Amino acid sequence: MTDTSSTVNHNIDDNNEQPQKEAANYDEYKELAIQGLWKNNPGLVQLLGLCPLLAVTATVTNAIGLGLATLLVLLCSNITVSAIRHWVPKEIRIPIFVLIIAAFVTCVQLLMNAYTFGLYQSLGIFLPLIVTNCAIIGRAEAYASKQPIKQAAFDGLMMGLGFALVLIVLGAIREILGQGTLFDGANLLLGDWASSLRIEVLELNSDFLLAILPPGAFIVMGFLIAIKNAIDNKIKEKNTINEDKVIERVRVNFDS
Amino acid sequence: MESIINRINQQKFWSFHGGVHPPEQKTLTNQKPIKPLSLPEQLIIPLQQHIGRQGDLLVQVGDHVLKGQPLTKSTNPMAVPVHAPTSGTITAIKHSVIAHPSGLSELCIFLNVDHQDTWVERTPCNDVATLTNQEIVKKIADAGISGMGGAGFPTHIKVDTKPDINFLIINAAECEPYITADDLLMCEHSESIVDGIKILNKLLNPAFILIGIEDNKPKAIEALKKATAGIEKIHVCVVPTEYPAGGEKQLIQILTGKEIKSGTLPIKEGIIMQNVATCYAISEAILHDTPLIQRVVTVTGQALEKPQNVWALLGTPVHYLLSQCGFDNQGMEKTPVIMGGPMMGFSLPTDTVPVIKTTNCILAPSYKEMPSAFEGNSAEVECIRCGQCADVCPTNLLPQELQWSAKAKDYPQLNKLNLSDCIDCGACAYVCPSHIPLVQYYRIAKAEIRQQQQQELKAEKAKARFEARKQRLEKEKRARELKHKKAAEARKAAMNKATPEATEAKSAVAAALARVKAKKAANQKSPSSSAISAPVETTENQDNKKAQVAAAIARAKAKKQAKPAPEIDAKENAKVEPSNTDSKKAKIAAAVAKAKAKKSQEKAPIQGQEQNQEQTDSLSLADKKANAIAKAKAKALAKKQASSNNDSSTASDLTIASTAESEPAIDEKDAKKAAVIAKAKAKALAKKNKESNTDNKVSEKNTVNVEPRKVQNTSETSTINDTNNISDKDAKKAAIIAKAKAKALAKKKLATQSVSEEKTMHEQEKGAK
Amino acid sequence: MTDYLLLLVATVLVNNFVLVQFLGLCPFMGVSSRTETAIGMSFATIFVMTVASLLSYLVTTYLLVPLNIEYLTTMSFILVIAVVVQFTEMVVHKTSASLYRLLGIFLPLITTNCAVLGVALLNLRSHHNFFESIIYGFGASVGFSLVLVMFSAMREKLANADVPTPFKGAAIAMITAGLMSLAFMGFTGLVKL
Amino acid sequence: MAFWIASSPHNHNQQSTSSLMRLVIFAAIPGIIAQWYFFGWGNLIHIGIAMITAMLCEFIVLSLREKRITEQLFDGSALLTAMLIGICLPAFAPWWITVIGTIFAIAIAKHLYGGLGHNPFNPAMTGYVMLLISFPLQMTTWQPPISLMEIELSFSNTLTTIFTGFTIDGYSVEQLRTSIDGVTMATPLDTLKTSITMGLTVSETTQSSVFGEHFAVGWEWVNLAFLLGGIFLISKKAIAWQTPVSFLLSLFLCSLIGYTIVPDSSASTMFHWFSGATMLGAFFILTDPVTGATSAKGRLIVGLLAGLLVYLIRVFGGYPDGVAFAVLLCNMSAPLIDQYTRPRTYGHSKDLS
Amino acid sequence: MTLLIAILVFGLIAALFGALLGYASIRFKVDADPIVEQIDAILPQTQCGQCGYPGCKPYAQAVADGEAINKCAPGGEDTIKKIADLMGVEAEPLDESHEKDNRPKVAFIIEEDCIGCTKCIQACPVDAILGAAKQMHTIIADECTGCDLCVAPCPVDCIEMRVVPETTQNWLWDLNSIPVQQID
Repeated sequence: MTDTSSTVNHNIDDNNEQPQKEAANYDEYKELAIQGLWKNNPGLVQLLGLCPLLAVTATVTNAIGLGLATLLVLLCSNITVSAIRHWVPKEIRIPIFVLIIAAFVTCVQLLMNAYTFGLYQSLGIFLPLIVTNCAIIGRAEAYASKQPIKQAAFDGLMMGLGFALVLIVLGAIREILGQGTLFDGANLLLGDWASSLRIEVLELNSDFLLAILPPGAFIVMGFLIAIKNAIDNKIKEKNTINEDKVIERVRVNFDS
Repeated sequence: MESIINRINQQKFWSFHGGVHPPEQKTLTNQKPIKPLSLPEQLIIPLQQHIGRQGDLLVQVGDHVLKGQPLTKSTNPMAVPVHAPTSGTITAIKHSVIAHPSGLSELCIFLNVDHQDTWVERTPCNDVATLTNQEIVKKIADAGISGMGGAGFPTHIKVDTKPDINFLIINAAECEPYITADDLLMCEHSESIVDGIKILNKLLNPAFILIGIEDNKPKAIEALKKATAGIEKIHVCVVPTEYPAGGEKQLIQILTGKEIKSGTLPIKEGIIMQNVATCYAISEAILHDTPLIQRVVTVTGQALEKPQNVWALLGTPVHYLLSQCGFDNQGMEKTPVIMGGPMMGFSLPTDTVPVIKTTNCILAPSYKEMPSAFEGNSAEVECIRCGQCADVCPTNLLPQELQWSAKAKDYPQLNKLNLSDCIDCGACAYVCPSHIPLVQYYRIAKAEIRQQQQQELKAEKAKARFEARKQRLEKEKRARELKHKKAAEARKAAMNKATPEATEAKSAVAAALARVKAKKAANQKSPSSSAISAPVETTENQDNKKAQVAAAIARAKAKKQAKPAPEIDAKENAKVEPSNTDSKKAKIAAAVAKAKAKKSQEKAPIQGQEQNQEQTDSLSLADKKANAIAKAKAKALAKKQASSNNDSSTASDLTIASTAESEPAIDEKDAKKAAVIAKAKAKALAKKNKESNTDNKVSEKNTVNVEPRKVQNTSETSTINDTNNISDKDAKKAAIIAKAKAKALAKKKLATQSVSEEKTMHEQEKGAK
Repeated sequence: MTDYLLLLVATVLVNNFVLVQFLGLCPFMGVSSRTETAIGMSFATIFVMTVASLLSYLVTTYLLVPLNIEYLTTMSFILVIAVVVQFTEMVVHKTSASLYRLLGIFLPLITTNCAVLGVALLNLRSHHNFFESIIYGFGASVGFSLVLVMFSAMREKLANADVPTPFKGAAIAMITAGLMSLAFMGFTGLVKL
Repeated sequence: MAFWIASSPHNHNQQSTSSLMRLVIFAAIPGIIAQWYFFGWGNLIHIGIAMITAMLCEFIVLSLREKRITEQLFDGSALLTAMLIGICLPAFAPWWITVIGTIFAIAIAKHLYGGLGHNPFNPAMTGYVMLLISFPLQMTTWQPPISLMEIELSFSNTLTTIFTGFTIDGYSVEQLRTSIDGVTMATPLDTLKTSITMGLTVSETTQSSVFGEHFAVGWEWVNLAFLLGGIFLISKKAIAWQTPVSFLLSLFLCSLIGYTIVPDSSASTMFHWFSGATMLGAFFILTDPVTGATSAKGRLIVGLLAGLLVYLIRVFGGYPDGVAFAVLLCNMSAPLIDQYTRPRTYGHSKDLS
Repeated sequence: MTLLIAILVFGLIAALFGALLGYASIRFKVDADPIVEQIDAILPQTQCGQCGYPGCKPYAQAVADGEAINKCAPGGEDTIKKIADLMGVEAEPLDESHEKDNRPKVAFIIEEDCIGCTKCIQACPVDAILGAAKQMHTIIADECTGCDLCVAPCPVDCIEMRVVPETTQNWLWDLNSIPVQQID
C-alpha cells in the first residue's frame, strides 16, 4: 500500500513546481490524481472492476499486463468520450460508450494477440472482459462525458494508474505468498530477455497455495481494503481540527 | 366449547411453548397467615396507581380526611379514584418517587396518620340482586378498583357488560416463584373471592367460569373447591406449575387451547380474565362498601428475618414494610429491593416508594439466593446463539435475533420478528448462558419504537399543519397584494394634497415604488428590495403614522432577507393603529431595537446596504456622524423612554443620556458599528451608483429629509411613550432590552474593535462622491 | 441428458462463476446488502444471462462466423447484452415498481456485469452447442444467484457484528466471500467433464 | 447502604457460556482418548500446540481490540476451536501447520468478525479447510493405526517427527506411514476413493488391512467415542438434538440409496457413519450454535443439507472426507435458512381471524 | 469488403434492436417516480430547514435528485438509515456540521418577557404558536416540532428551546440514569 501513497506524494511534488498562473489547473489535476490513486481508487474504494482484479493477479506479470491494457483502454475511451460528448444523445449514451470501449478493447486484444501471445493466453477471457470493467464505463459516464478532453485524459490516466497499482500490489502479494517469486513469467509480457527478471523472494519448502487460489484472492483483497481504511483513519485522526461548519438554515416562511 | 369443558373436567389441559421452572421459594411465606400491619406514621399516595389517567384532586394540603374518603375524582373513563387508606391530615401534595421502574417522580398525596382510623360513612349492601348492573359497575369504579395482578387496568371498564362472554377466567396461577399473596388470600378469604366471582358472573354472564390455579398451592385449591362446591358454572382448574403460566395469554392457552391473535384483546374471543385479588376487592366494594385501600403484599426474601404476607395500606412506604419484617442488609454495600417477583419485578431506587394497587410483592433477596440480582449487567458476554432462549420463550419468539436487532436498533427488523408480542416474562434472560439482559434490551427497543411511532404521528400532523399553513399564506399573500395595490392608490391621492415638501417626497416615493416593483419582478428575494422599500415607508413618517412605520422599517431591516411580508406588515400596522399614543408602540420599538442590535453584528453587510441609501448623500462629516449615532440610538430607543423629550433637535442629547443611563460604552460602540456598516455600504454604493442614476437622484432628494427625519423619528417615538405613564411593564422591557443589548455588544466588540471611526468616515465620503 | 445435468451442476457448484471464476463480482458486492434486493437481482440476472447466451450463440453461429468477422465478437456481444438489459429494465420497471426501485442503478449495470459477457465468451471458447450454451448460461446465472442470495443473508447478519473498524464494509465482505470461496473449493472434482 | 438497580429477571439459572464450552470440551475427551489409543500421541501433541497458539492469538487480538481480556480469554471458545483443529489434523503434520491453521481460525475466521458470537463460519473448520487446500501434501500425511505400523512410535518420536519431520532414529514420515505389508497407508476413506477411481469394487478394497474387521481400524472406535460424547452433550442439553440426528439420518439415507443402486462402488451406510470425521462433525462441529441455524426447523434442514453434502463430496468430490467443507457450506446457508424457518410467533397464526 | 460487411451487419443489428427497444419503451411506459413522496414520508416534518432546504418536501426532492442523505438533524441516524434503505445506498453518519444533541425539544415562551410582536408566529412553520399582536404568545407544546425557527426572530429573546422533560410515559428504560438512594 505504501507504493500507492508514495506515488501520490510524488505527484504532488511534481505539480508543486508548476508556475503560479496554472494554479487553478494544478489544483484540479492534483485533485484528480489524488482521487484516482487514493481517495476514490477504482479498485479499493469504488470496488469496480473486481473481476479482473481478483482473477488475473496470481502473478505480477499478469497483473501488469492487464493493468496496462486497462490503462490504455481507459485513457483512450475517456478521450474519445470527452471528444464526442456534445454529439451523444442522452438516452443512448451508455450503449455508445460501451461500444466505444468495446472497440478499443478489441484493438488492445488484437495488439496483444500479435505481440504478447503468451500473456494474451494466460489472461484468457479477462482481456475482452475489460469491456465490462465498470471502472471504465463509470469514468466515461461520470467524468469524461462532462469534462474537456485534457482533464478527461488525465483522469483516465490517474484512474487507470490507480487500478493498475492495485492490480500490481495484489499480484505481488499473492505471488510472493503463493510461489515465493516475483515477475515469474515476465517473458510472456516483455519477451524472452525478461525471464531473467524472475526473483525468488522467499524460499518455501511448501507453497502457500491459498494465496493463488480464489479464496486467497478475496482474502488478500479484503486485507488491502482494510489497510487502506486503517491508513485513512490514521490520517483523519491526525487532522481532527474541528472546523465549525455553520449550518445555513433556510426558512420556510416569508416567501412561501 | 363443550369439548373444552370436557377436557377441563378430565383435568386435561393444553400447554404453551417454552416456559421455565425457577426454584420455588413460596415456602418462605406460604405457611404463615397474613399479618395486619400497624399503622405507619405517614402514607404516600400516588394519584395514579394504574394504567390510564390520574383523577382530579379533591383535597388540599391541610385537609383532614377520613378512612375511605376519595382523594381524587375520576373525570375520564380511564381514570379511577384513590382513597384515603386511613384517617389523617394531608401535609403535602408534591412530586415523589413512585412505584415505577424509572424511579421518576409523580404527584403524590402525603398523609400524616392520626391513628384514629376513623371510617367515612359506609352503606353495606346485603343483597347484590337488588343492584342493577350499572350500579355495580359504578360502585366498582368509585371504589377505585384496577387489576391487581400486575398491569392495573381499570376493572370497571373490563367488567362493563359485554355480550357473549364464553369464559370468565379467574387468574389464580400466581406463577412468580416468590409471591404467595394470592395464595394466602385464597386460603383465608375464599368465600369473599367467590362472592366477587358471583358479582362478576352477574355482570358478565359468561358461559363458564374457570379458575386457573397452579398445583403448587394445595391449600388454596382445597379452599376454593370448598367455596365453589355448589356452583356448577365454576370450574377450578389445577394446572401444572410452570413459569409464566400466570400470563394472560398463556393461561388462556392452557385452559382453553385458544390463541389470542396478536394485537387483539381476549374479549374478541369471548374471554375475560380477572385476578383473584380483584375479585376479593370487588366483593369488598360491593358488599361492604369498602374502597380499595389495602392489599395483601408478600414481603419476602432471605434478607428478611420474618418474611410473610401482610395487609398493607396503599401508600405504605417500602421501608416501613421492610422494617416490620426485619430487614437485614447482610453487610452488603448495595442490596437490591425488588417490587414484584424476581422474574418481572423491578428494583426500587429508594425506600420511600409506596405500595400501590398493583404491588403484590416486596422482595429483598440475599446474595446467596439471587447473586445475579447483585451483579447488574456486568456478567454479560456475547450471544453464542445457543437457542435456549427460543426454547423457553412462551410466545415462540426468537430472542437472540431480537437481541441482535435491538442492539443494532434495527426497528423494522424487530417488528418483523414480532417484538411487540414479547410479554417481558424474562424466561429468556433467566436461561441465557451469556447472561445477556435480554428483556432490558427489548424494553428499550419497545420504548424507542413507541416513541418513534409517536414521532411519526406527530410528523404526519406537522406535515398537515405545514401544508395548511402554506396554503393559508398563499391566500393571504394574494389578498395582501390586492390590499397593497389599493393602499398605494390611496396614498397617492393623499399625497397629492400634501405640502410641497411632501410632494417632493411623493415623487421620490413613486420612483422608489417603481423600482421596487421592477426589482421584485426581477428577483423577489433580492435584499435590496427591502432596502428600497424602507425609504418608501420612511417618507411617510411626515404623517402621523411615523412611529409605527419607523418600527416597521426597523423590523424590515432586521429581517435577514428582504421579503415582501414585512413591508406589508408595516402597512397593516399603520392601518390598524393610527394613534401614536398606544403604549404598545413602545414595546415594538423596544423589540425592534433589540432585533437590530442582535442582527446587526451578524448581518452587517446586508444592513449596510439597506441603510446605504439613506446615508449616501449626507452633507457633512458631522452630519454623518450624527446620523450614525442616531441610528445606533434607534436601537436603544426603548430605553430612552424615561428620559426622552419632545424636541427633535436634542436627539443626540437624548441618546447620550440614555446610553449613559445603561452603559456608557454602548453609545461609542454603536457609533463604531454604524461606521463599519457605513463603510461596507460605501463600497456597495459605488457600484449601485453606476447601476442606476435614478437611485442616486432619489437619495439626493431624500438627503435633506433623511437626517432630520431620523432624529425626529426617534424623538417622536419617545414622545409617544412619554405621553403615557411609564408603566412597570415598560421598565421591565427596558431591562430586558438592556440585557439583550449587553449580550449583543459583547459580540460586536469583537467584530468591530479594530475599525476606527475616522477612517470609516473618510471612506464614506469617498463613497458619496 | 446426463451430460446436460452434469454441465449444469458443474457450472452452478464446481466452477461457480463468482467464487471460482471471479465473474460478476461487482453486483455480487454491490447488491448483496439486503436479501430482498439480492433475490430481485438474481431473477433479473438469470433472465438476462440465459437470453444473452442464447442470442450470442445465434449471433456467433449465423452472423460472425459465416461472414468471417469474428474479430467483432466482443462488440457484437456487448451490443446484444446491452439491448437485452435495456429491455429487461423496461419490463421490470413496468411490472414491478418496487423491484425496480430496489435494483436501482444495478439493472443497467448488468450490462457491465462481466458474468454476462463472460458467459457468452466462455460459451464461444468451449465450443458449446446451442443447448449447452443455454444451459451453461442458465447454470452460471443460477450459481451466481445462489451465492448472491446466501451472501446477502450473511451480510445482513454481519451488519450487526462487532467487526474491527478498518474491516467494516467492503473489507469484511471480501473476506467473507473468500471464506465462501474456500467452502466452495470442496466441490472441486465433483463433476469430471 | 444503597439499592442496586438491575433489570428483571433478577434471578438466573446460573448457567454460563464458558461452562457450556467446558462441557463440550469434556465431552470430546473419550474421542481423544480413543484417538490416542489407536493412533498414538500425534493428535494430542497437535491439540497442545493448537491450544497454546490459540490462547496467545486470542490474547493478542483481544488486547489489540481493547476488549475485556480476562473474561473472553477464558470463555473456552478458543480452546474448543484449538481442540477441534488438533483432533482433525493428520498426526504427522508438521507443527507449523497447526500454528498457521489455528492463527487463521482465531484471527481471521473468528476475530475479524468481532469474536465469539459474531463469526459466520466455524473457525476450526475454516482453519482446517484453509490448510487442506493450501498444503495438500502435509494434510494428507495420515498415520496408519498403531496396530498396523511397522515402526513403534513413542511420545518423543512423535514429537520430533512433528517438529523436524524425522523420528529420533531418523525415519521419515513416509517411512512411518508405510505399514507392515509395505504399503503407504491412507485413511480408509482415502483408500476407498482411490481404489474406486482405479476401478476396484468396494469389496475388493475393503480387503486392505486399513479397513480391519468392521469398517476401519481405529476410526470406528474413535467415532463411537465421539458418538458417546455427543449423546452425553444432548442429554445435558448443551447441544440441540436436531442437527446431529438429521445429519446422521441424511447421510444414512444417501449412502443407503447409493448402496442400493450401485453396491459395487458404494460403501456401506455404517462405513459412512463410522469413518472419517462423521461423528465429530455431527456432534461437535455442526452443532456449533454460533454458526448454525437457530430455529429447530432450520437445524433439521442444516443437518439434512450437511449429510447430503458430505455424501456428495465423499463419493463424487475431489476430497476424501467432506465434513469440513459441508460444515462451511452449511454455515454459509444458515443465515438464509434462518430467514425462512422462523417459528410462528404466538398470536400470528393464519387461522386466527 | 469485410469492413463493409461488418458495418452493414452492425447497422442491421442496431436497427433491429433499436426498433425493439423503441417498441418496448412505448409498450412499457411508466409514470413518474413517486420516490420523492416516499422520502418525504420518512422525514420528520419539522420543517426546520437545517438541511439547507426550505422544508422537508424540498429536501426530499433534493435527495431524490442526488443530494446527500445525511443532512436531516432532527431525524438523526434513524432517518438516514431509512432513506439509505429506500435509496439503496450506504447509510452515512449525520453531517458533521450539525450538533449532536438530538434530544427532543420544544420551544418555550418566557411569557412575562413576551411583547406580542407575532414574529414567532410568522416564523413557525406548523402554526404551533398562539397569540395575537400585542398579546402574550404561547406555544402548543404538542404541536411544536422543535425546529427552533421561532427562536431567532424573537426580538426580546423570550423563546428558548427546552428539552422535553422525562416522565413515566416517555421514559426510555435507561436504568443507568436512575439515581439510587440510601435506605435507612
